[in-house]
Amino acid sequence: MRELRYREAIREAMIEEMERDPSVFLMGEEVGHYQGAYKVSEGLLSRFGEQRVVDTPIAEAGFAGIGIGAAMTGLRPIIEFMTWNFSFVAFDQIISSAAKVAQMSGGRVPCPIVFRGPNGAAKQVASQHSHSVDPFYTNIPGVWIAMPATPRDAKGLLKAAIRENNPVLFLEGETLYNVKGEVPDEGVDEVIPFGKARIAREGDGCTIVAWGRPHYIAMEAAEILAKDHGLQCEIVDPRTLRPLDVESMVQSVKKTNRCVVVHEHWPYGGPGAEIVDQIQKNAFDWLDAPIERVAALDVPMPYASNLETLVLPTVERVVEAVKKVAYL
Amino acid sequence: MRELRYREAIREAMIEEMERDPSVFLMGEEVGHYQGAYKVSEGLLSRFGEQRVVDTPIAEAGFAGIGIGAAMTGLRPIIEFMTWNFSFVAFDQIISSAAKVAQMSGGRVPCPIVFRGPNGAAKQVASQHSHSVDPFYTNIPGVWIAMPATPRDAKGLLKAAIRENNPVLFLEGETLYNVKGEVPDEGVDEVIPFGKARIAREGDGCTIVAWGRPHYIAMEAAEILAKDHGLQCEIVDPRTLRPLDVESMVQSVKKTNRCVVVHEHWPYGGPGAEIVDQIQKNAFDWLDAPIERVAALDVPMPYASNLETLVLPTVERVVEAVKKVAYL
Amino acid sequence: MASGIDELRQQYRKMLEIRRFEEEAARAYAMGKIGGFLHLYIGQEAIAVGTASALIKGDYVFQTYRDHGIAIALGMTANAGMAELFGKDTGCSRGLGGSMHFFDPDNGFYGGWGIVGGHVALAAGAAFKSKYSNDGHVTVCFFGEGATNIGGFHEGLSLAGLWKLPIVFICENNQYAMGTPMSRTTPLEDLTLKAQGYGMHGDRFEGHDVAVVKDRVKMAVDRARRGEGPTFIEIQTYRFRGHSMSDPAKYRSRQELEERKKKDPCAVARQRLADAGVKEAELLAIEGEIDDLIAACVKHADEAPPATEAAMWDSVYVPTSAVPADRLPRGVVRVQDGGAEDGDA
Amino acid sequence: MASGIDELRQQYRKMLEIRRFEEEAARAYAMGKIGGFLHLYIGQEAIAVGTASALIKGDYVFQTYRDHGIAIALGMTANAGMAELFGKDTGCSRGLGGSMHFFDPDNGFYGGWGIVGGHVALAAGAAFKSKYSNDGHVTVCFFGEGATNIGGFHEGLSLAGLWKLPIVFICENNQYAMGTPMSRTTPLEDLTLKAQGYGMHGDRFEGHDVAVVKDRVKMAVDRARRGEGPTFIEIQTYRFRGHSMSDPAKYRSRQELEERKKKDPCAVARQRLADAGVKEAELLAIEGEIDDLIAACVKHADEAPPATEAAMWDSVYVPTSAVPADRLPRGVVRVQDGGAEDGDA
Ligand SMILES: Cc1ncc(C[n+]2csc(CCOP(=O)(O)OP(=O)(O)O)c2C)c(N)n1
Ligand SMILES: Cc1ncc(C[n+]2csc(CCOP(=O)(O)OP(=O)(O)O)c2C)c(N)n1
Ligand SMILES: [Mg+2]
Ligand SMILES: [Mg+2]
Repeated sequence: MRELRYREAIREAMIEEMERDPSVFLMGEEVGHYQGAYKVSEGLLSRFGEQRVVDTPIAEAGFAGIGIGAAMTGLRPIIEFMTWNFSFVAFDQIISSAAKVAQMSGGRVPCPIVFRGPNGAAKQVASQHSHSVDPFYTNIPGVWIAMPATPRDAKGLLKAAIRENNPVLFLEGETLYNVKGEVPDEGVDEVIPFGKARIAREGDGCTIVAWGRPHYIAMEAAEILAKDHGLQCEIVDPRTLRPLDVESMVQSVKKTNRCVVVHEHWPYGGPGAEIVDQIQKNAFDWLDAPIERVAALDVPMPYASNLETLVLPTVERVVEAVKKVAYL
Repeated sequence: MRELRYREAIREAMIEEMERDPSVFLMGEEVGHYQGAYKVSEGLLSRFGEQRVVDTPIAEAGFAGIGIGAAMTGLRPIIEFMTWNFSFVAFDQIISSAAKVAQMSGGRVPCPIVFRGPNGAAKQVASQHSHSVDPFYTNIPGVWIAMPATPRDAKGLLKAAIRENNPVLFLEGETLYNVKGEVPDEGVDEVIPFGKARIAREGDGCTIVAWGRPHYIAMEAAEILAKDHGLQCEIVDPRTLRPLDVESMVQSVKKTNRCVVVHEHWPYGGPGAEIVDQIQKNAFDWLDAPIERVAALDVPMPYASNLETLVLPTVERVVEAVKKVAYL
Repeated sequence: MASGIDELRQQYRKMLEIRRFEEEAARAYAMGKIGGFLHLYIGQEAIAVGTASALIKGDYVFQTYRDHGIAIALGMTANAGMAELFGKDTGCSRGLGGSMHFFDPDNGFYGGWGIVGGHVALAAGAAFKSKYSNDGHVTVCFFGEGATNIGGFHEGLSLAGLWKLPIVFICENNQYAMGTPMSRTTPLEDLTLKAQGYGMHGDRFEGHDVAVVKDRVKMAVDRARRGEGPTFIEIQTYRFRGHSMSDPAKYRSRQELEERKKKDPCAVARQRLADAGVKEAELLAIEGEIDDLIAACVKHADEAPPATEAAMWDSVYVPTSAVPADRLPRGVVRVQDGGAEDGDA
Repeated sequence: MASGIDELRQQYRKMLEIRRFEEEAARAYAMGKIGGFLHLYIGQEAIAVGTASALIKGDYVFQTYRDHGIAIALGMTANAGMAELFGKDTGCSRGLGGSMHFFDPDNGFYGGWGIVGGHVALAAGAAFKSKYSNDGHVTVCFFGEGATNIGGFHEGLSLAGLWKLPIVFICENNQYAMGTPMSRTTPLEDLTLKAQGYGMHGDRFEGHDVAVVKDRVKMAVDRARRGEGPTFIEIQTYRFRGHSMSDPAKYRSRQELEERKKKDPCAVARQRLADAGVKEAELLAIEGEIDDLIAACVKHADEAPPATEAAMWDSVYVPTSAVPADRLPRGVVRVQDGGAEDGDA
């Protein structure tokens, strides 16, 4: 295996799938000539040309809609939102068109499309640019949602997404693009199925469910808890939020008897609350303590760095939550 | 007290607040000359004139934005979405402008605005017109969400909403407009505070939390359970979903030791899951069974009537769920 | 460039089929056999039929919720249409879509969309596909005059204009958006003033004569097919019924309606056939055939099996390659062998 | 109708204040004192200052994230601006907004908005308020040429045109949207071709001469104030820096930049002052004063207390009448005595 950055892993997945299938193309703001606002698509324009790497004006609802229409008529678009914050102006296209067309046409018009881009807070980009959109999109039947934490998952899941016949919303981590990790060697066509969680760390003391950036926070917290308290956490990364691998989480909780869910999205509802519900329903008799959640604070993201730090989940808050459910 | 229809109660609230405060106005599609797509605003145009009852073109993001801008500069707009389904094209205005401007201006620019309209499925209006939007908007800090089930609550909460200095999303029931119920006599200025649940039925056998139309389903189910099984359900209607009256729900569960949550929104996440989370966290030791949820099925709404019936929560499904948590 | 008499005969037949289809649908609605919203196209038939005549097999068409007319004009059977309205499994969308969401991809009809402005960019997407794959096809996108203020309209036209996509935008200006006359939704009288703001051609004419519609639309379609970019067409028309079944249309006068009915596209076509020498007997024969066709489709719809739970679940997600069978959502039961194009995932 | 020399002197001072403010901001950004996105206005100052000169107290202004220039032009202190960039409690938005979200309602500045097109309708809303309450005020809404393709732009202009709102839309056409030249985002060269599609007036000119900007903008502002409806103005300009601090602007040539810098609005104004007889010593004195002012604002920002948790919580919801104190969200601690306008809820 080699080491790649998360950004490079995503780029490789796109390159491989575009070479594999001429109906796949990439469209979005600054994806071509500018090489991507976050340089994810660097080199793609010169490799595939303007036909398949399409710079758009600022019109998210428009080019999301173009992608959906193209998907309905036989292409396999990858639509990049410069960030998922900008998907909100295209929200209706995702919920009312992409997610609906297959079923409302009686299955006659599928919509094989991938929407991708960075999700969540970056550094101090403030109120309108720091959304974790997972709560909004996971509620919607008709789309799948992937939110990989590692380069390997990013590549394998994106390859699955591009080959998939239903709409996939692919939520990348704006702060993960530089993260390095092992990825299968070139030529190995690893396609990671949706709905299968990854057990990132084994343990019997407490289950921590975490996806996206909080995955790394959970890993750090687990080390501290092991060192300071001899408590071994089991870390479950669902990798896709829809479908959600309830089975793996429940199995883990049946072993550890306690659970903390860590996420960057706002506390009210969303996958954070859904996971709690699934676990309390399916592992009720195994739970030794109420499930705790560690989330962003319930405020729009403030600009000031001291406050941003306060708002996002931290290792300390995860440690505290685990200690609470473990009665430490 | 008199009896009013839900539709009339909302209309009265608007009339009273518009007479009380000249900065209040109503804006939306067909609210004036056409008397409202659902006749909620009937008579308002002739009473208040075109200045204060403003028909708009079809441009939800535009007139939502106009409302927000007007609110920022001193007016108190009531913006009607013909249905909440159409709020999706204005989603960004709600999340990125209305919910944010107070905080991101350091508290300097408040936004006293009410967005209102019918929410949820009506009869066979199919895939794109049957959304329960509560999961999308409850996640967002910076807005309040009211979702009244009865005419009295509709009137009292709407009056509070119109006087409020923060954005309120007011989700009416498309299938509730004709429901009749008691409302305080004319001249009684009842303003119902947000964040205080209504105990619609007392009992010690099982807590049912339900809001909007499912409230009535829960009431029916409770009668059946009382008759057939002698089980008395306590029905808690949160009335507002943000703020959410966790206290009242927890108190009820501490008495009944079991809980069923009934909602029309899709099952993944949303207030349904949030309520489960709050209860498992705050009443863990009192719960005798996992909390059950009765929700719409996880599919876009099909048109055919037989399927629509299948998708929406029913009295039978609520009865089943209560029997399950009561081990009956 | 008038259409030949044979073509007009076919067009008259289609217009009549649409007209009678919808009259029966209105009756069935009143009887409770159809639910939800039902938006009739009565009065606008020449636009759908004229446009369909200007297209070739493989072209793409997108429409709003007022979609029965174009669906039938493009070749959808009355059976598939009426069964859909009745919520039956043999409906064009298997009873899942209903009146607003007719689909018939085999005849190039891609819906049937309920969110005003929402389908405009989708149509541009089909045109993008044609340009991408150089398939020689053209897309037609219909919408009402009320849709021209919404963002979806603007973004669809902006991108189509920028990329010179092979598409024709047809604004069916039927004077009202629900209860609102156009004068209360835009300061313009001539909507084609917008065309140059998108760098595209504009055209504007009355739409009660099916031959005129065909000719003018065809000019735009041909231009698009030649790669010379999109056209924005405003067609003046009128709907004889309310916005949907629940609208008594009190916002307009009886005189106005009667005046407009003088330009009933079906009557106009019939008159032109008669003028051209087609015998009354032949016309009556056509009309009888259509009556039978429509009666048969109602019977079919009545007797067809209801929409099924299996169809509902199996189309939320079409066969998927990404999700293993044991992780499919509850209700979706399907043994999985990979996606449409690949079995190796 | 040229501006008098006194006015030009004031305008030069303001433009310089903006220029130096941003140069210092760029430095502070490099030192890590400022985070997030920082979009500089350098090169476009004549537009902000000229426009501000055309307005009266009580008028409303809305801008994008590229907002330092207009904020200062309207009267925001450099202290409040720099402290905001440093994330300090004395910032114009108490450190909660940052560079993209400057607010200064006392001077008519209503932000500082980060979603392209999102603020256009908000500005129309302020104009709606002026019309509603007949307050005699006008709103100005700025945006980039890149914003003209998005739905928010279209809906804002459509509604303003329909209702003849007292508003002036100013498109600062600085040739690029991030790395994309205008030619790749629209088939138009002259964006004011869009104006007639909204039934409004259009105007188009170069924006490096502050006096010209003032005069032309004032014509539109006066028209709006007279109740004669909105104007869409395209002002040709250029940004000397990249889109934001992280953009090296490799998509344009050095020659192009150098060519444009010949029309540096600050230099142009300085030259005109000199030509009009203002002594070099006086100009140097002004420049020295501005240097001091900016140095002082950096010092202020350095020393000011950081943004506070209390401010963060207390402004998520401003004082509320609907929610009793015991039901306020965690973190919002506030003894409640009713809303701003009413204590009876
Ligand atoms: C975004 C959105 N807003 C509102 C509606 C409700 N609505 C459905 S049709 C309609 C009027 C449309 O008028 P027009 O575009 O002229 O088309 P017509 O119905 O006349 O064919 C409205 C307001 C909707 N479907 N979508
Ligand atoms: C809806 C939306 N999409 C994308 C972005 C990212 N973005 C920020 S500024 C910008 C370019 C805007 O260019 P222009 O409108 O010309 O204004 P300028 O920056 O040149 O002043 C883009 C794409 C955004 N903020 N909002
Ligand atoms: Mg119309
Ligand atoms: Mg620009």
